[in-house]
Amino acid sequence: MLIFERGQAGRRAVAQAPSTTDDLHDIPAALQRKQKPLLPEVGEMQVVRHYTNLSRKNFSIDTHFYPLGSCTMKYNPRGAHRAAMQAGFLGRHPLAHESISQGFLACLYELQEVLKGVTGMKGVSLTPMAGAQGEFAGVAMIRAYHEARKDHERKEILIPSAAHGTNPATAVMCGYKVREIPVNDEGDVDVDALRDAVGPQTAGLMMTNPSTCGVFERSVREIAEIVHAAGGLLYYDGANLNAILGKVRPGDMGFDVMHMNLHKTFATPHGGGGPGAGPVGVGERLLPYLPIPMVGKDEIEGKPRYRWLTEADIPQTIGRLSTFMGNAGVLLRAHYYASVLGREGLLRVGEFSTLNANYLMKKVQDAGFQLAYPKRRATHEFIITLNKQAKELHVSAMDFAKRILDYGYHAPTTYFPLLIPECWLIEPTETESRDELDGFVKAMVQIQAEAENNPELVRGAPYSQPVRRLDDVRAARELDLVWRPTAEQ
Amino acid sequence: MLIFERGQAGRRAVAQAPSTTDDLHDIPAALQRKQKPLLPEVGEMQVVRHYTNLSRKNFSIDTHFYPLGSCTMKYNPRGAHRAAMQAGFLGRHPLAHESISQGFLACLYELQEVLKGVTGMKGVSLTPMAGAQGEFAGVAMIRAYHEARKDHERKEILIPSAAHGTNPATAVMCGYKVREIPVNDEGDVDVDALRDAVGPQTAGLMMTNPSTCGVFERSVREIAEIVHAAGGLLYYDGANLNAILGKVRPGDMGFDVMHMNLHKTFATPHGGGGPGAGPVGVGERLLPYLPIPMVGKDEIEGKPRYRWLTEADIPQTIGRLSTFMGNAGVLLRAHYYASVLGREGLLRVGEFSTLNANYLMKKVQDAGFQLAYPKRRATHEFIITLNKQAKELHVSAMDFAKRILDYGYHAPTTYFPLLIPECWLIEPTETESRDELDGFVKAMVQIQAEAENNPELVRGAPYSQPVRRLDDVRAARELDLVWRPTAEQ
Amino acid sequence: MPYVPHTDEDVRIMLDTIGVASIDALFDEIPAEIRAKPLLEIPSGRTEMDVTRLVGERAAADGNVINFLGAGAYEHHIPAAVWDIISRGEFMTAYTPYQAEASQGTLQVIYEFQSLMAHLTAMDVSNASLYDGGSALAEAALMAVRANRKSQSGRVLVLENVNPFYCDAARNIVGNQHIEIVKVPFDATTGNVDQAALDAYAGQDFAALVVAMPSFFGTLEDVHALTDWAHANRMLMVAVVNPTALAVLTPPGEWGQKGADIVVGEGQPLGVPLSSGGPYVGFICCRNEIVRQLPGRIIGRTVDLEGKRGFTLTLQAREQHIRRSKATSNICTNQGLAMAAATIYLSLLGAEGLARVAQACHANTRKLIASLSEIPGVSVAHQSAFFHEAVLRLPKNAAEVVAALAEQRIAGGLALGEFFPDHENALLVCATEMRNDADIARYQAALRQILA
Amino acid sequence: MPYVPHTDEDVRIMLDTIGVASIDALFDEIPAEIRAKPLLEIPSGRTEMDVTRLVGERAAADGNVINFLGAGAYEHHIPAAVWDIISRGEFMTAYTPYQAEASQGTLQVIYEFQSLMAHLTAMDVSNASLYDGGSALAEAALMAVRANRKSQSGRVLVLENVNPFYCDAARNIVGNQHIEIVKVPFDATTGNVDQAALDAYAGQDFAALVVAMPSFFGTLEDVHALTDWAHANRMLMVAVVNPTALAVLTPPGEWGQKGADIVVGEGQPLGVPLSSGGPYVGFICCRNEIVRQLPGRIIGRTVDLEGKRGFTLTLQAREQHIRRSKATSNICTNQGLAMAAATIYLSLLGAEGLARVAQACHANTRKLIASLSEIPGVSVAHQSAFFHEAVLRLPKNAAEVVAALAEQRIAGGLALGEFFPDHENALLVCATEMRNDADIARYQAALRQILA
Ligand SMILES: Cc1ncc(COP(=O)(O)O)c(C=O)c1O
Ligand SMILES: Cc1ncc(COP(=O)(O)O)c(C=O)c1O
Repeated sequence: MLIFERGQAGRRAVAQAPSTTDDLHDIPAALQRKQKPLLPEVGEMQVVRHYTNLSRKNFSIDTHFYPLGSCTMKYNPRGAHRAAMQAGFLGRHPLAHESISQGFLACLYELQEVLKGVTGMKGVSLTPMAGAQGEFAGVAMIRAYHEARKDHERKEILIPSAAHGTNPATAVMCGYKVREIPVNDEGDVDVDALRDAVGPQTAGLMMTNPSTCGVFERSVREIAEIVHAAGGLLYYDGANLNAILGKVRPGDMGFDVMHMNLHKTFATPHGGGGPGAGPVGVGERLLPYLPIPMVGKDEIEGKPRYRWLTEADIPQTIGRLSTFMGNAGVLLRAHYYASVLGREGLLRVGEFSTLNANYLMKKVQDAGFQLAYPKRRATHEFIITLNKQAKELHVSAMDFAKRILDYGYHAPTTYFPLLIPECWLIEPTETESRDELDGFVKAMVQIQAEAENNPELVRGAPYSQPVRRLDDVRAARELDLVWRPTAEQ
Repeated sequence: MLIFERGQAGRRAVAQAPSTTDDLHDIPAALQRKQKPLLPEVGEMQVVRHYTNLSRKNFSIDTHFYPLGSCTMKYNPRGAHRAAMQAGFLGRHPLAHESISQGFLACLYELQEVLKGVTGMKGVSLTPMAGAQGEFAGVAMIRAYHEARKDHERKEILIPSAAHGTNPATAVMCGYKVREIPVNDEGDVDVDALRDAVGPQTAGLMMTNPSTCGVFERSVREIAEIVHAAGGLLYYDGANLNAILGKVRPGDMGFDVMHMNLHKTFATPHGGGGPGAGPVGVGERLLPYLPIPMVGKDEIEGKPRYRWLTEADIPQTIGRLSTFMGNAGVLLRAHYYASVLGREGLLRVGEFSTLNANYLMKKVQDAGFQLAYPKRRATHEFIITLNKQAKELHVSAMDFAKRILDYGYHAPTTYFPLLIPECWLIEPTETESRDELDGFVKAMVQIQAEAENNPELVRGAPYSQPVRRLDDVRAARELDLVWRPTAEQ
Repeated sequence: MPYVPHTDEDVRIMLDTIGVASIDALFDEIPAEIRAKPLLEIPSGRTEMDVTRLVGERAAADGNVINFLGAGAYEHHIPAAVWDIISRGEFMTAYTPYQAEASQGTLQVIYEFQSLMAHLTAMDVSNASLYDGGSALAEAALMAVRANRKSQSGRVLVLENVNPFYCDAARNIVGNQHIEIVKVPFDATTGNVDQAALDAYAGQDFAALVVAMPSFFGTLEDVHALTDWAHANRMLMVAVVNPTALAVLTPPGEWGQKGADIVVGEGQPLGVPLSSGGPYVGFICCRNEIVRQLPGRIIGRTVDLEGKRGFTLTLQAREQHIRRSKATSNICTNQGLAMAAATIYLSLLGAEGLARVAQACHANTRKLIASLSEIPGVSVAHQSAFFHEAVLRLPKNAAEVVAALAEQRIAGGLALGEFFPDHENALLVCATEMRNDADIARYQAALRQILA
Repeated sequence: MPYVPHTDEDVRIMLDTIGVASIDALFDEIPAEIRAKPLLEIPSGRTEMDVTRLVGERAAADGNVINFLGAGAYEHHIPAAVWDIISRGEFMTAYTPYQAEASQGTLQVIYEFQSLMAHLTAMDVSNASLYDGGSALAEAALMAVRANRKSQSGRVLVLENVNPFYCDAARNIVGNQHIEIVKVPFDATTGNVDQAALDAYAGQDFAALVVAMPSFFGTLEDVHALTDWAHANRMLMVAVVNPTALAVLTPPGEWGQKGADIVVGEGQPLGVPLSSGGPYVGFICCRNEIVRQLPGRIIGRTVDLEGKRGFTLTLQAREQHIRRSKATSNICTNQGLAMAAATIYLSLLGAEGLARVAQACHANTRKLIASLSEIPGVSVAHQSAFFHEAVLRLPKNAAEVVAALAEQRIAGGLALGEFFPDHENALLVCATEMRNDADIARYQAALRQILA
């Protein structure tokens, strides 16, 4: 039932609104609303019960193994949530004076420093509100750089074909054309094709490494040289940073600019769609262009004093990208996480996420599933293809995904990257135990048996969820995006 | 799976314990533990996932209609929980000096006053930790009163046969003999039997009104006179106070002492078994005996100053019943609830809980179910008997109860009070909407049809829960109260 | 190590299974010369207890401030139920609902959010959220340029009294696509648009006109006339609104003859804490005709195999993961949790409750400006109807006053000098339903003393 | 009205269905002369916002105190996960698990709690919780009297260094059943039992001997000898323990030749906040042989119709709702939520974590007393091994010192004069793992100044 359908005319959660009402005589009648908006009319307990029960219809990290490749669904420490939800932080107005904001600013400053440390970048701005906005900031800085040098011919961004959709979409939002670079059958960028593609029109290259193919781009140094030699800059999509934390730094690989998805690598909760945070880091050349606001630190009488850095400090900045300073609460959680892990813990993230992925990959392979890149190491994730199952048994990667829900596991990412047919991108993360991984393989083996012996069963899945398989085609064809009372009659 | 079974030797939630360890050289070896206790060895996420998933195996007010008679399962305001969970309250040590405790003491003092107001009692002590301890405090005061008067012959407490088990158990804990008074077939105490029972041995009578039969004891004034005339005192079991809040006060009915279950009437969460709070209120005669600590208020330079009342203030007190002052956090929640409701809201509690019960009773009766007291008004609850179904269809009140779980409703209280066969005691509370009550009746009607057409179905219920019907007999016969690793092999 | 459950035994078994000798061997594809050195700049890890204490002290240092600041972020009462429910693991630790059947909770919440926002704005449809108000304005400008078939231009007219932070963010985001934000000045005495300046643009090719209600100054434009003006000049009408205000003010869908075309705003007032500026939740609504130009995620209602109602991601062909370089936006992760908070908040408040909040805010702001205006030299800046926020003229530099008030832990408002020339003495103030008479008296006393 | 969802229309329909004209008519069985008048003494209702602000200010007024108080309630670090999970509606707003199939969550948590407590104490069984430590001691005394078949007596020997609050509560609870608590004095120099005084009771008929570890003063008795003494004198041995201490101290099940018979204590240190004294969680464990004398709820493991493991209330024939006046206790509602907190806490800490907590507390207390002893006139009172808490002798009335420290928002400990004659200058202090060196330095400075 929808919350609207639980309503009764006149019902209210009385304790929640001011009890006195006041006339609005000073507001012109023409600007006053005539008809009340159609909001639910429900009691407080009904609301609590409705949304509590809705929540119970979700899979989540707190309830299920959730090996969604590229999304890094790892444990979100409860302590981080608690830390960010303190009254002093929640009540701080974004424009509050710096003199009553030193606590908050200190956390942000420290986070900037940690992110510089793990990435090998020279400067970090925390303001972008998700990975995609971080990408935007990064590519906008590349553009600002070329423009500052009056290098106006650079109109193209190169992107490997396996890239995440936000990469090309971002390049276009920054006014660039996109040229795709093919990936070879070991998952590496085709370096010859890249060599052919670069030129005076090249503004830069966007790359994810480990790539979306779940492998480490071995030619990264060569790629960097080629692009740099052509006058382009290198953008690092940090969505997969979890895999290499403490092991290799984008700055050392030769990247000029990057974003980090704190809601992945730094374990902030993804909230069923957000919020995230996508800080950008840059090397020397792009420092002048970082988006504001950032946090600076002065010493006053031997004591640290934090303050906002603005256009006055960074006159060439690409400017502000959000109303205030981005997803502050997410940044506080990431600061907490980084503080608990520290340098030893951050190093282990890369190690154990990689260990888990390679273990799972080996077990899955031993169980007879086909790897997309059998000759490669897994990074923190890996790809299998269910192409054979689709062709021979007519049981698709989607069918497998729906069926594994019945076994109590969230499905891996399906059909991404697009270049591997019928694929699953599997990312266990470092916070899952070996027992959990073993259970997952067992479920896969059982589904394989079902696909062989009773394919209808798998094609009809799921059976254990609040709804059976949903009709996506109908959703798009008979568009119903808003509840209206007439629709119910 | 049990949390122990998720363990692996050496696994730990590392962030949760101090990182440095210290030797205990100053503690004699004979007093040092040799073998580590067998606690789970699990990671933090495993714990979160385990207990989050366990919680999902519960029915609760936040998720289900829960008409458990005598238990007043109404909405527990989230605001009350938030208020009590503030750092300033959570961090207050029970023995903290009064000068840094005025906030807490003010809340307690106000709660005492509200409870006096709604009960018509002259003094209230908040310290008892649940209804049963409130009963203990009350009967202990009755005893202290008689002893102070050197009235040593009064060795008997009278209790109506329908009474809750805590009443006789309490009387015994206070050193009394229990004499049961029968209840007539309209649910009232048999006044003639009472008259026969009272005498110089009567210390007092314990009574619930509305009674556990779900009806208001109409002869309450007469009963009070009889007991008082015999020199006994009247104890009011306030478990059903919700029904009459603002409508009639125990003090005005003639009771000398009572307890309130704040976890019922004052909407504090019951926590799957507790905590509760069972403040006691007394009339003039028992004021000197109230249990400590209580909160007093002085005026100092026109400002209120709160302080603990102790033996020095109440020399005849029955003393302390808990280590500190009882379930303070529960009291804070009740204080919040009373503050939000205020006098108007508290009045409505009695009205609407009664309205809901009478409406539901009528609908259930119209649907063909048999009421225990068809000639009576319901109070905030009422009783049906499924005796006919048990006899004719061999489908018991228990079977009905298990089956209604499958319809998404918690079962009412079953087989209580003991004197009505195959009964359900149904208490909807004022926070449920009419729609919810109608849905419940519909489910009952459907189960009745099932009982007639397919009784096996009902006898085999539930089907939708984490487990099918459990073997209670085996649980008691093959006692297994503690997990031990060998038991698993 | 924190949050990693592996025992030594686990590691051994896993390495054996993989067939390598050490974890380090798993990184052998990474060229040795770029392998990282120990991260010595980063401090060592600490326990939950230690970090909690550290950040607890920091939060306390920033706390206990009494707020008269609005300027796009408002301190409203948030029912305890809202974040208690949001904080449930099932909502908080889920990802984007890619597996619809295992995410019906999140999906239904979004469908409800879309419905609530559509009803509140009186528009046809809403998306599942954008980042915040400022970036939502950017998306609205881009959308308007795509959607306005009658315009060839990449130019958008924006009244100068629209939140300057929004305008900045929008300009920085859309600028790279050669979309130009053209500001229309306001009249200093009314705080509303300078009609003559606007009329100068009549007949020119602009994709849209952007109008805020209330304006950044709290003033109320004649949105009906402006909407009709935009449509008469073949521009789309983009409304920037405060959702709380919509409980009592005319919703954009009913502005002028035909209503606004696109509506954006900041959803923060709906149950989202101030929290230093985020996570907030941008919203965007539009007319049915242009839904395929809407950026971001959209949830649709459908049925399952057995005909049972369910919810799923829809119109994905607009989005980057399908359409890549041709997507309507690059947005992927949005503001799901704050969106859910807004949904629960609106359900708890209802139309009547939200109207009371709006009325109480307005009444408190009236009280506040009346109280502060008693101080010699302090006056109200604009002679216009306003809602819930207003500009005061002080006898002194407002930024200095704000700094002095902060010493007394009063967030006294926003000094406007930074944004508008000749406004050094202007202070934007706001009192929500959270402020009481004692708070206002305390502000008055503090200000009196500072100005004395 | 708050929390009542009825509309006027609902009320009309419901009254029509019932067949009465007004809600008031439903109360017509209540004699008119006793009907209540309007509750004018009680203030009018307020909104969540207003009450939240009021109690928020009160909480703040009591907050920000630095704690060196123990005396039965200890400020330990509580992992955020504990109360986040406990606060889930499914745990918090469920009733006692009367319908086992719909309450497997709560039931399994209790079974786990019973298991954890049994392992921690090295006893056979545990119940599902009692109210708190003090009332648990009362139940232990009653249980011992019932269970000790060799004793005819209603007398129980209790060492005087057992928490005096526990002793008071126990005496008040058991006194009405003519059960007598007989105190055995302690030796002022050691803080431990005066052996001669104890030996005077040898051979007499007592149901039990009650010994605490650590004692109220933090000192450690020779529990092995005491246990053997009790058994030799046909008494049951009742142990009162601090559960944190059991991570490193010998568990009662291993005391002496045969171990303790009954173990009780306060579970508060296990993840339950100080919270002004409650809700806490009393625990009680015992040997298998006397399980049927155990008071309170007990959960057992069983199977369902299909043989699947499940949990249910068991041995209910001991309880008041079945056995009524013959029950082992009148307890009904217990401390479920705090019990669940202890369960989650112990799972998060594990044996290793709990031992570290114990060690850190002990180390901090050692540091504390070393630091305070530097102040002229301050010395340690007892020449005994201690754990985690200790008594200092001051050159001044301790109650006055405590009051002076409170002015500086330091909860400096418990002045013992109220409990023990000749102890006016004795102060019981404690520093848990939450205290750091800066805290201790601050205490030292404050105390130095007060004593100067
Ligand atoms: C490889 C990659 N790049 C970019 C993104 C976009 O990040 P966000 O969702 O935070 O905007 C994602 C998110 O899934 C991703 O996996
Ligand atoms: C009528 C009655 N009396 C007493 C009690 C005991 O109260 P408590 O469970 O708070 O100890 C109850 C509890 O169910 C009850 O219903």
